[in-house]
Order: sequence, then C-alpha cells, then structure tokens
Amino acid sequence: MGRPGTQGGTLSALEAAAVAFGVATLAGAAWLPPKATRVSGASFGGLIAFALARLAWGVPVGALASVTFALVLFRFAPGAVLRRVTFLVPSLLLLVFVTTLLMYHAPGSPFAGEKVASPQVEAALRAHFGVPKSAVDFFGIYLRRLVVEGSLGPSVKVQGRNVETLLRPALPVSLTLGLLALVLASAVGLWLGIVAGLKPNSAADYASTGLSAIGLSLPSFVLGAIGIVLFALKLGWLPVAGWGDLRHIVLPAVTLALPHAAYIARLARGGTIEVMSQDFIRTARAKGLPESAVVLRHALKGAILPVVSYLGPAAAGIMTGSFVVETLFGIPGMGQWFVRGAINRDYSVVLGTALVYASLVTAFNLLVDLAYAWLDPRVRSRS
Amino acid sequence: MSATLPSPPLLRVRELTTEFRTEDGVVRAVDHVSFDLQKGELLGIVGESGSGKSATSLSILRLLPPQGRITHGSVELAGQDLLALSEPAMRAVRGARIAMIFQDPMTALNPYLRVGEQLVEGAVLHLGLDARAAERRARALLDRVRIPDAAARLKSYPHELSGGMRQRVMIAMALLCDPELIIADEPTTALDVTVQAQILELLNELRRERGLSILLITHDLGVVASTCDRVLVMYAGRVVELAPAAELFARPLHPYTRALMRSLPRLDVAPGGRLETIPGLPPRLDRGPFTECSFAPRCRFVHEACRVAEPPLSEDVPGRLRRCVLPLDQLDRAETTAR
Amino acid sequence: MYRTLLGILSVFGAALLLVALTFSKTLEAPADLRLANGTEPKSLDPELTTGEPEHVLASALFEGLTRIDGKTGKPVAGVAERWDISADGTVYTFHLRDDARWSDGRPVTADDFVYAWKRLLEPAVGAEYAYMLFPVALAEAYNTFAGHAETLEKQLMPAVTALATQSPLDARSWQDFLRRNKANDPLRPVDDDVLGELLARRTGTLTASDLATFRARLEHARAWLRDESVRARAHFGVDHGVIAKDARTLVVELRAPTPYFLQVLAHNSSMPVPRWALAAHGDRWFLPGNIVSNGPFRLANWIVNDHIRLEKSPTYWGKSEVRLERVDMLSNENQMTILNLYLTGALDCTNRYFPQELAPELKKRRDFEQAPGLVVYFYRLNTTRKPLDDKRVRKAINLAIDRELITKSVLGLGQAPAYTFVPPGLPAYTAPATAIRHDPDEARRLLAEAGYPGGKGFPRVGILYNTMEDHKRLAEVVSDQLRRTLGIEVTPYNQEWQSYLEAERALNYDIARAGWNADYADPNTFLEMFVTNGANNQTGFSSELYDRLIRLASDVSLLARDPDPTLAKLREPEPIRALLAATQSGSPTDREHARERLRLLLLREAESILVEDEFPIVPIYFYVNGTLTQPRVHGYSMRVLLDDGSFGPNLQDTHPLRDVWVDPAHKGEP
Amino acid sequence: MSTRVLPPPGHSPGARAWRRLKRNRLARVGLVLVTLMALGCFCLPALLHLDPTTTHPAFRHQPPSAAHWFGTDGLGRDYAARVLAGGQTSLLVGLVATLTCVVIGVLYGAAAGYYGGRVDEVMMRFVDFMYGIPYMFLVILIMLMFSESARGDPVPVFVALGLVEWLTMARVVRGQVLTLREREFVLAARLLGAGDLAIIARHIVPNVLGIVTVYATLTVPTVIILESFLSFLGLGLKLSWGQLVSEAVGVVNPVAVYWWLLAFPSAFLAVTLLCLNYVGDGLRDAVDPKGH
Repeated sequence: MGRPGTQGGTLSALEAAAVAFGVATLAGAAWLPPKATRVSGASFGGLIAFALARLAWGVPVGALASVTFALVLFRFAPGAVLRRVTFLVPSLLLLVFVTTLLMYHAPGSPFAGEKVASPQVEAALRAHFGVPKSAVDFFGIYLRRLVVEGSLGPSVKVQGRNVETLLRPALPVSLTLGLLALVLASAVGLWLGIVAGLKPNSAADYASTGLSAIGLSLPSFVLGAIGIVLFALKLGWLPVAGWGDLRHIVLPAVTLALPHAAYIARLARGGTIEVMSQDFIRTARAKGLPESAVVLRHALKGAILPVVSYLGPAAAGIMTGSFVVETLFGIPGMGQWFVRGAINRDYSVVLGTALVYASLVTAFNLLVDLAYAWLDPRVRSRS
Repeated sequence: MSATLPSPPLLRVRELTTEFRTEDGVVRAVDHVSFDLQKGELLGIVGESGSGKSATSLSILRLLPPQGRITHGSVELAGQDLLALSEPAMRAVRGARIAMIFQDPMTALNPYLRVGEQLVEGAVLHLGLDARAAERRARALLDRVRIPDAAARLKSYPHELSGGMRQRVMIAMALLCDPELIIADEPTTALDVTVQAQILELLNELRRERGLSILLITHDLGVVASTCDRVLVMYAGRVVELAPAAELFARPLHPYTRALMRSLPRLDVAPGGRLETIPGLPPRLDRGPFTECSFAPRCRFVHEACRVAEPPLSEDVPGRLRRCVLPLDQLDRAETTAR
Repeated sequence: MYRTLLGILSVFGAALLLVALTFSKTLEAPADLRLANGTEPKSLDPELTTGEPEHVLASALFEGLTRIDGKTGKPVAGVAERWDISADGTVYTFHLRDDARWSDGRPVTADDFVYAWKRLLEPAVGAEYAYMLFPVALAEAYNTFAGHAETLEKQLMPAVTALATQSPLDARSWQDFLRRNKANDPLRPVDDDVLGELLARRTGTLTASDLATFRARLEHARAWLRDESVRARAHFGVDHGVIAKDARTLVVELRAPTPYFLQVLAHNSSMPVPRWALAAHGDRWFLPGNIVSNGPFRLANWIVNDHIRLEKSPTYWGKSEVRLERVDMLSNENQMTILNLYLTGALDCTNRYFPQELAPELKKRRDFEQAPGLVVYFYRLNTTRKPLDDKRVRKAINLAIDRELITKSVLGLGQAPAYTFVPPGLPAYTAPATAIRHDPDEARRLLAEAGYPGGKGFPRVGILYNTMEDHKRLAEVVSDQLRRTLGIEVTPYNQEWQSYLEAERALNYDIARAGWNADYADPNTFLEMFVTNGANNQTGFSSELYDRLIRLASDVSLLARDPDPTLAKLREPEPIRALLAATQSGSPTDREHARERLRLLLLREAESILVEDEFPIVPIYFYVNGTLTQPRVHGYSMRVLLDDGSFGPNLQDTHPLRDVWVDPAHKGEP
Repeated sequence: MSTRVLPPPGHSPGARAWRRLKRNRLARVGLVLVTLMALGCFCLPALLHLDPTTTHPAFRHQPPSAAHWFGTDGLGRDYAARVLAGGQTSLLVGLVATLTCVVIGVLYGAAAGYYGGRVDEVMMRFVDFMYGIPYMFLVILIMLMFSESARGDPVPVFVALGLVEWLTMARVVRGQVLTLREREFVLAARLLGAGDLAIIARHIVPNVLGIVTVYATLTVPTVIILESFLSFLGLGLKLSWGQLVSEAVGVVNPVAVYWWLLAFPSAFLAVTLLCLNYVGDGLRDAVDPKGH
C-alpha cells in the first residue's frame, strides 16, 4: 500500500522509460565525433572536479579550479582518457537511477522501526529526509542535492549527518586498507609468481603454488578467522579487532590481500614462463647479460603485464571484499556503510557508497589502462 | 681434414651431442656433430626444419632451453673449451666474442625497450663503456648497417621499425662488441626477398671488412650458394654432408642433398617443369637410437646396406665428407636415369 | 626497467604515506573503562533515539527529572531534587536542583523540560517514543489527534464512501476492510459506543444504513479529534499537562494515576534538551563540538563505527559521586569479536553482546553474571492465513514445542521456558493459568481434529526470522520439533531487518519470530499490543473481550459503569467483582490500592485469552541477560538491592555509568 | 614402411585438448576429486541415511566420533550430513549460476563481438558500467527483492550470482568472436548468404565453446566463494559450505574450541575450489596452450 516496497517487482512506465533513456544516453556517447568527445570529456571532468573541489574549498574557488582543470583536460588530456570520462557521467547517473529503483522496489522502508509509527510520523520523516514515495521523485531530489548543494544527502539512519560526513572519515580507512592490501598482494604475488615462473617445478614454485592454493581455496573471512586464532588469541602478537595503531592493520590487510596475492602469483607465474620462453630473452642471454639483468631488464615488464591488467578487477574486488574484512575486524571503513546502508534501506548512504565505489573503480581502471599503456609501448602507439 | 688447412680453426666442434627432454621422451636433436670454422670463413649449415641446425648453434653458445642438455662432445673457441667454462666466464664470451643474430627480428627484439636501450647494454657490459660512449658507438653502428636517421631510431621501439630495419638493428647489436664469430640463425627467413639480399650482402661486407667468421644457419640453399665458403648439410640431427659451397652445388654427394637441390627452382631447367618434393617426413627423433640410415625411409636409392646400420661419415672425395654407403658412381648413374 | 621498479616503489611509498597519515591522528589517553555497546548509535538526541546503545549513551550524557539508581534499580532524584504527589496520584510537583547545570554552565530549568516534552510530542519531529509521555494529560492529544483526524478524513472516510456501494457487507469482509485501512488506531481514543459496536461487529452483515451511520460517526470523531488536538496545542505546556511554575518548579498533571510514572521520567525520552544548541545546529546539535548535555558525562570524541569516548562532566551536580574519568563505548555488533576483545583484555565488559551459542561455556566462568530480564521471545502466528486461522492448529503448535529442551540445551543461560506471555518478576502481577505446555499427543490430536491427521494435507508453512544467528538456531530447532511431532513441513527462512518488519506488518508470513522488551516495568507494555488491529499486533488476532479488557485496564473507572456484561465473560469474575466494590469505598489509599489490583487482574484476564483460548502467539522463553565483566569493574551488576535488604535480579539490565567504578588495585590485570 | 615415420596425430582440437588435459597431473587429480566430491555429496546422504535437519540439542557440539564422523553442531545435528548437504547446494549454486552466466555472457559477448564497431563499444561500455557497480551490492539488492517471496529458496541466489558473474564471460567471448568473425569460414558463410543468427549459431558459438568451458570451470569456484561471502553477511543460502564455514567462523574463540565446525566444511570447500581451479587451469592450457 503506502510503502514503496509493496509495489513488488513491477516497474512503472516512467521508471522504465527513464532507464531506457539512460542506457540510450550512454550508448549515444559512443557516436560522438572525436571533437565533441573532447569537449564533453573535458566538461564532465571539470564537473567531477567541481564536485570534489567544492567540498574541499567551497564554491567560488572550486568553480575556478574546476574550470581550469577542464581547460587543461581539453588541451592536454589524451583522447582515450576524455572518451572514458565522457562515458563516466552518464554511467554514474544511470548507476544512481538504477540503484534507486532497486532500493525502492526492495521490500521495507527506511522509516520502519521495531515499534510502528503513525503515518504522520512517517510522512514527517519522509519530508525531513527528502525520501518521497516515488523513486523518480527521489532521484530528482537526490540530483538536486548533489548538483546544487554538493551534498550526498542526509543519512536516514544515522541522524544529523550527511553521507559525505559519514564517508569522509571512513574513506581513508578503507583506502589505506585497500591500497595496502593491493600493494601487499602485488608485491607478494609478483615476487612469488616471478620466482616460481623463473624456475618451474622448483621448491620455490611449489611454495608459491601452495600459497596460491590457500589463497584461492578459502574465503577471506576464514583466513581472517584463522589469523585471529593464531596471531591474536594464541600468540597474542596482534589485536583481535579495532582500528587505531599500525598493529591493527596487519591482519586485515593480509587477510584482504591473500586471495589476490594468490591470483596475482598465478598470473605472474604464467606471465614469467611465457616471457622467459620468448625469443628476446634468448637474445638478451646471447648478449652475455647476467641472469639478473635478463630478468630485471628484459623479462619483468612482460611478466607483470597480465598482472597489471588484473589490478583493475582486483581493486574492485578488494574494495567490495573489504566489508567482509571490516566486519570481521571491526574496522570503521566504507564497507560497513555499504552493507548496513543496504540492509537498513538508508537510501542516501547506499547511493553515496555506490557512487564513491563506482568512481574509485572507474578511476582505478583508467589508471590501470594508463599504466598498461606506459608499460607496453605497442599498446601506447595504438591508442 | 685439418691437414688440408693451414691455420688452427677459430671454432672447433667435436662430437657435439644435444638432447631434449620432451613430453614424449628424450630427443637427440644434435647427434655427434663435428666441424671446424676458420677465421674469416663463412660456413653455412643447411637442413630442413627440425634437422638440428638451430640446436647446434644454441649448443655452441650454451643457450639451450631448460629442457635441452649437451650430453657429449666439445666446442672450442680458439682452443678454449666453451663447454668447460663456468657460467660467468661463458657470459663473457657471449656477445663479446660470439654474437648471434636470430631468425625473427620481430620477436628477438624486446618489444618493451627502446632500440637504443637494447643496443647499448652489451657495450656497457662487455666494453665497460659509459652510457654516452656506448650510445655513440651504437649510433655509429646503426649508420654502418645503413639505418637512416640513426639517432632517432635509437629512441624507437622495435614495433615502429620495418622488418629489414629490425634485422639491421640485430646485426648492429651483434657487431657492437667486435666479436670474432657471428652465428646467424636464419637471418633472412622472416624477411622480404629483396631485403634478404641486402641483409646477406651486408653480412658479407662486414665479414670482409672486419675479418669475421660467420656461421650461417639456413634452410635456404639459394642463400648458401650465394654467400658461403663451405656448407654443412644436416639431417635428423646429424651431419650428412660437408663440402666447399661451389663443389657441393656442382656435385652433391648425398642423396638427401640431391633431393634438397632438386626441390629448388632452377634456372637451368626449362620453366614449367615440375619441382620435386622429398616424399615423407623427417624421422621423429624420439625413436632413436638409429639402427639404419636415418634418411633411408625417404631415400630413393635405399638398399639393404642402408637398413643394417647407420652409415659412417666418410671422406670419399678429398675435402668432402658424406654419410652414405652408396658408391659414388651408382649415385651418379641413378641420378641420370632418374632424370 | 628500473623506472618500472621505481614506479612500483613509489606506489608502495604513497600507500605507506597514506597509512601514516591515517594513523597520525592524536592518540587518546587510555580509558578507565571500555564497554561493548552494540551497534553504532544512530543519534544521541534523547528524544529521538530508540535503540539500546543510544539509550545507554543518552543516560550517561543526559539526566531526567529522575534517574535509575545503579544499586537498587529504582528511580531516584535526578535533576529534580524532590517531588510532591497529589493525593489522587495525578499531580506531580517537581522541585529542580539548584546546582543542576548544562555542560556549558547554564542552569537546567523547568522550561527546558517543557520545551523537551513539547518537542517529543510534536508530530513533525516524529519521535517514536512519544507515547512514553501519554500518561501526561493532553500529551496523546497533542501528539496524535491531528494525525488521526487527518487519517480519518483522507483515508478512512473516502474508503467507507467507496465501500458503501458494496453493501450489504458480510462481517468478515468488514473486519478485513477495517484491518486494511488500519481503522482502529485513529478511533481508539474516541469514546463512542455506536462506533465501538460497529468496529467490533464480527457476525452478520452490515447494511447500507450501518455504513452511513458509521460514516456520520466518523465525521463526528474527526471533528472531536481535531478540536481536542487544537485544545491540546493551546494548553499543553502552558496551563495544562506540564507547567513550568518557575525556573525550578515543574508541575505535571497525569490523565490517570500511573504507578510507573517516576520510572518513565528516568527514560531518555523525557530528558531535557538544550534548546539553544538545537537552534544553533539543527539536527546536528548532538555531534561532537555542538552538543550540550546535563548528565554525569560529556561527549569527548565520536569515531563512527569504532567508539564513543565519554568523559566526566565538570558541571554535573553530582560529580563527586562519579568515579570514572574516561569511558569508551565500543560500537561493534560482532559478538564473537566482542568476546575475543574481552578475552584478550581489550574490553572490560561485554554487556549482553557475547555469542549466545557459547552461553553454556561462558556460564561456567567466574566473571560471568546473569539475571532474568523483562523480555519475552515468542512467535507470532498469522491468524488470517490458512491453516493458522484455526485455533486448534495454533494450539497444536503451542503444545508441540518442547520449551524445556530449548531453554536447557539450546539456550543454556538459564532462560525460563515461557508458557505465558508476560515475563515473571513484575511486582504484584501473577501469571494466569495457561493451556500451553509440552504435550505432543494432545498436539497431534488437535491437529487431526483440525483436519490434518499426522500432518497430512497441511500446507508448507514458513518461520520468518530476522537475520541473526540466534534466531536462526531457534527457528531451526522449532521447525524440526514441529516437523517431527506433527508431521508438518516447516521451513525457517530469514529476511534482513527492514524486510522482516515489512513482512510482519503486512501479515505477509505464516509464523514469525518476535521479541518484546518492556518499555516500563508493567504488564501493560506487553499486553496492550494485541488489541484489534493494534499497530504492534501484527498477527491479525482480534478479540472484542480482549480489547475491552485492555481499555478497562487503562481506566478502571469505566468498568463501574456497566460491569455485568464484562464480568460474565471472565474466567475468574469473583475477585474482580470484589475489587470493583473496594474501589468505591474505604480510604483513598485503599481505593487507590484496589484500583491498581483491579487493573492488574483485568490485564491477567486479557493474558489468559492469549494463552488459554486463542493462541495468536507461541511464547518460547523469557530472557536472561548476562555479561562478562572484568573483576576490577564494580557497580556493573546484574543484581539490585531490594527494599528488604536482599538482592534481586536487575530486570531491565540497566547499569547507569555514574554508579560504576573501577578498582585501581586491579589495574593491570588482564 | 618403417614404424619410424608416423603420420601426424590427426585429431580434432577437442580430442587434442582432452589428451593434453589428461597429461596434466594436477588437472587430472582435480577432475577425479571433484567428481568424487559431487558423487559423495549427492549420493552418500541417501546411502547412509544422513539427516541434516534433525536436531538433538542435548548432544550438541560433540567432537567427531564413530557415530558422528564429523561431530555435531550447536543444535546436535550430524555434521557430516550437514557438510554433505551443504555441498549439494554449494555445487548446485556453482553450477546453476555458472550456467546462467554462460548463457548471458555468451549471447552478449557474441553479439558485441560479431556486430563490432559502435555496437560493440556501447555494449562494452555497458559492461564497464556494470563492472562499476560493486557487484556485491547488486547481489544484495537482487536478493532483497526476492527474499520476501522466496522463503529461503536458493533460486534468487542462483540468479543474483549469475547476473553479476556474466561480465567477464561476455568480455572473453567478445574477444574471441572479434577475431573469429574475420576468419575465412565466416566470410565464406556470409558470401553464401547465411544470416547473422545462423552464422552466430553455426560458426561462432561452436568455436568459442572451448574458451567458454575454461572460463565456466573457473567461474564455478568464484561463485561458490561469492556465495560464502553472502552467507557471512547473512544473505546466503540456508545450508551451504559457505554458510557452514561462516557459522563456524562466528564461534571462533578461545573459550570452547569447536575445531570440527570449521575444519570439515573448510576442507571440503578448499579441496573443491582448488580442484576446480586446477581443472580450469588445465583446461586453459589444453584449449589454448599459449595462454591468454
């Protein structure tokens, strides 16, 4: 009846049309001529810069900074980057809308508490938090808040706070954890994988295979639990949970990194074996280069390329995997908001986290693509 | 054989035997191969693919892949046994005294590094040059191998160069440390015919200019005929014939060499005539040890004697070696009747 | 290539830098006491909070007219230093302390309470706990009547008009219609016999003229509600309900005598709020930096999803009694993490947030304490759905469950099996006789009688529970017991909280797990919810007698008007008749006493309808609260001192932080 | 003729791949173990009359014994029965979700690759967009939407997991199809007037089956792990390995060590995932010996 959830799975005509329009816009971006892509990419880039700069420095400086940024983009950014950015804004809009639809069609409203409130109370709350009964209306309110006020909206469940104030302290925590895990996974994975790949079927190879096996075959929360038992409860070296000093980060980062380290090790091993069988390695050896130079100068780049292309998905995986680890270790990061927002139907929190995640994943994918191009001159000259 | 030649050979290969472990068992890719290479000489090694030519060259430099192993024999460079050297000592030989040019310059050059970076590293390593001197030297060599705008090319990546250019880069790279010996493993196979000739011409020029010895490995008899001093013919991992180039082409002494030549297009045969092919395929090397002549299954002159045992290498004609039991006159007779 | 390595290294460096930056925050001084406080608090606004973690924090940060004493568990003087109660028990005059101060130094005045209470009752604020103050005269009218009038006008009246075309209507569809439109809630305060009769009609048909009467009466009711609401808004807080006589005198008028009112005043919903801070910061007034509070502690730091740091307030009137300097309240829901933190010494008290599954093991420890609580764990049965609309089936389910086994072997903390609904321990209330017991044979017989011999033909039913390990375990045991005893197919399934609430409210379930926590120590808080179409009923259960009993209990004088029809339907009318006589004679105290006993007996009669006749619920067990507390922590007890000098259970599991202290001699012990 | 000259092995690509797979020891062992595991999970409970739901609260937390090989859980249920029953759902979820993802991924990827150009770009941008949505989020929302009607039925989980896992499959297939459509036989078919659908069905799809098999094999473990994450959050299936493991993780503590609760399902899960990974790797090497 009154509550949005009870409408069940059917989309209204307006909602369906809006989704279709969003997809069409996204598709339309592909038909833009290169010049238009430059313009749109630069302006979208400026828009995103404005959203971020406004939070940091306020509207006037933010506007100036973002216009400058847009001009710099237009003038200097590679076409491929601008093309990506062109797709980014419609993608994010579509993401917000689709997520809104999903939330509105999921059963349960954010205003239901254990004790039933009167319809008037609910209406008062809806008005106060800007969560009307229709998804399309909500989308409008949300966008207005985002664009005009530069706010991700108030959280329904954590009173008195906007989503950005909730996420601002959580983001560095998650980023720290995620980046550290990513670096750890890359470092350990690359090292093991390359060592194993250089000497297949050696002891080092078996060791790395064994480690990959552990990382691949158990969910991270099991690894985390085993880590807690061993290092926190049995040995007492590390704290059980919490956040505050460097000792707190060890177990979560390792837990988060291990599955990815395992995968990276596999990729690096494969990459190394493949590279080491290449003719140019023989050429390098024929020059009389010592093996270390052969590996470092000639093999490494090729060996890590498959790993680099995996970093995009890995970053996404680490970010979304982080809430399991954050839950397990009681870390005040983004992941908790993400899960709790969805479960509590805290619409703004869900959208805010989704936006941040999507932007991070996109940004990281762009970085990875750039890194790939930087590492592989053949890709570079093609684009 | 050594008696016929005045000076001690630069490279002396004796009974070289190399085996590969494969999924199907051990393969003997190089089987008791012996030959000498004089200073300034250009020796060609010819054979079908899989005959062991490349394995021979890699064995000389000890660059076999992990599954390959030299099981027997010796390789002496100016009297020094390379197989006895420690790995660091061997590295000092590679690139500095023996350089190698590989078949496909596309894959033999590292795609991730600039041409310049790849060129200079040998000079820095072996000649102890600093980066700038090494680059000067590299540029000079690129000029020498007739690469236009050498300075710019140093900054290029391999994929930005044409095939011929890349092979010139390879040659320049090989020349960088003034080696005594260059092993060129099918240097022209991956190139256009016009470029092939230029590259061969360049190699020959450089040989004359610098007194280089070259071991030219090829499956292309035409290349051998035009450039080599002497020719070694390999089949199934073994030497089947060794002769000065001119003599070999005038009168091949082994049925396999003859078959090879007949499969070449020739100017002295009327156009429209059919090229011959060698029936069957080379033996699978994992089936050894040989209890018969390895060419016997495909040989048109095969007879009982061939089935009994592997024929030895014999010097039936002075200065020439061949691995065949068929008397020379019979061979010639059969040849004419076959025509 | 070395550049690549350099690149990798610089990424490494950047990551480490970020780590360093995150951790470079100034470190806090270690806390005296670290408590587990459940999930992240949603708000510290005492009027708007609803959850247990928020309640604990609000009680530390703010203080009402009264507060709960840690030693006795009883309300004692808080901001009010003393109070006078009128002879009829309906007017309380509170005298506020001279030295009660806000943390910014301002005095706490009677106006602060009037402001806070009006805010609590303001419909637009949407405070869920507004009903706590409903005993105060005009409070309910202030809070709900305008909304009720609007509901009648915008929803019910058009719906009735539309329904009129379908008349005559059979009573079943009529009741269905009333439930769908939630008609009872807005009409409950309306005293109109005609309306009451129509609302209660469960047999026969409703003619067009009935509906017309109903519509006309609705119009009346609407006008009355609107008028009352206007009146309440004009007078409440001014000259009626709650009145600030002067800065230090507050007069509260009650609708009817309410024995538990002093307890209500200790609850966070009636605590004062700083109106100047609200004016300055709006709904962010309780965030660090903005908050002004009047309790024994003040907010020092709030790291979301990690902990809240409280420190002793220097402006609190009783600061000499507060012995803790710094307290950390940990926000973590993961029970196993909390237990492990406790066991590694990183936490002083688990509170109730330890894994229930380990209860039997933990019970053996010396640092473990427990006490029964005023909470009942039960299953709702959807009485509107086949086959649960048959009360024989509902009874069969009640009889098929082995509660003894569940409390002993599944829960193992000493929980009491529940054969009635209201938890034991409430003073002066005795549980009614009950038909609920473990009797598999009778259960099978009843099921066969209902047409499902051996469970044959019984449709598959589900047990809905909200996502949580403890509920899951119980649902699995119960479904297994039902399956094995009755031969019926029962599937436990979970939904996360919001979906679960939605499903319960929409009666979109067969059997649903529920728990009810006493808002105040009185059976009314448990029994009130099962009135017909009550917002928290959520079973579809409806009984005219039950509704009447609950209404009479809220104002026993109504019974005197026409007692016989009601008494005729009761199980034990005699003691009630006797008490009814006693309310009309004797001294005022005797009358008062008789009224209270009469009220409890009426509630008891109501409860017996639940557990002897109708079975809309399956009571499972009564809670036991427990905690692991380090021995150096004192005053955090599961026992309270009773009037007679003996100890009794801390029924509501309250542990005011102002009365907790840490033994310094024990410091350093893990 | 001599036996020395052998004809080249004239096998079909499939048979060659199978031969290579059989030579890969890890893959061979993996295949055998996974098969055994599946057989065990689906047949043993019936054969041994194991009942995963009957509770005996009085006999809870019993360590492994002759009566209960894997001990009992917190409600006194036979843990062996639960591990095996959990295996059924875990394997099923892996299989069904993978099938879903294969169907969507192959169709989508084939269409994108086949039509190419702008169509391809748009379709791939959409995939990027979907990658941008944190997948867990999508799963949670899909599951929330179905949780009301499903009453613990596993189907929404299947659907949800399939719906998020098809992206990689679509990318892989698209890459293959992009090269395939330039191949001679496709051109020939087009010259003969075959329609797009016919070409996709007859020429494209059969040729990507190899790589699809490989990725499908690797998707199964991914899906099983993903389901365990959902279980950890309380959104997963009622009885699966992931569920058992996360329940066991919920009681990891130094007071009472119920090691069997974690050890058995973890071991089963780990062995299965590992074997599937090795089989997948082996398949990849067999189908495409040069790697990616």
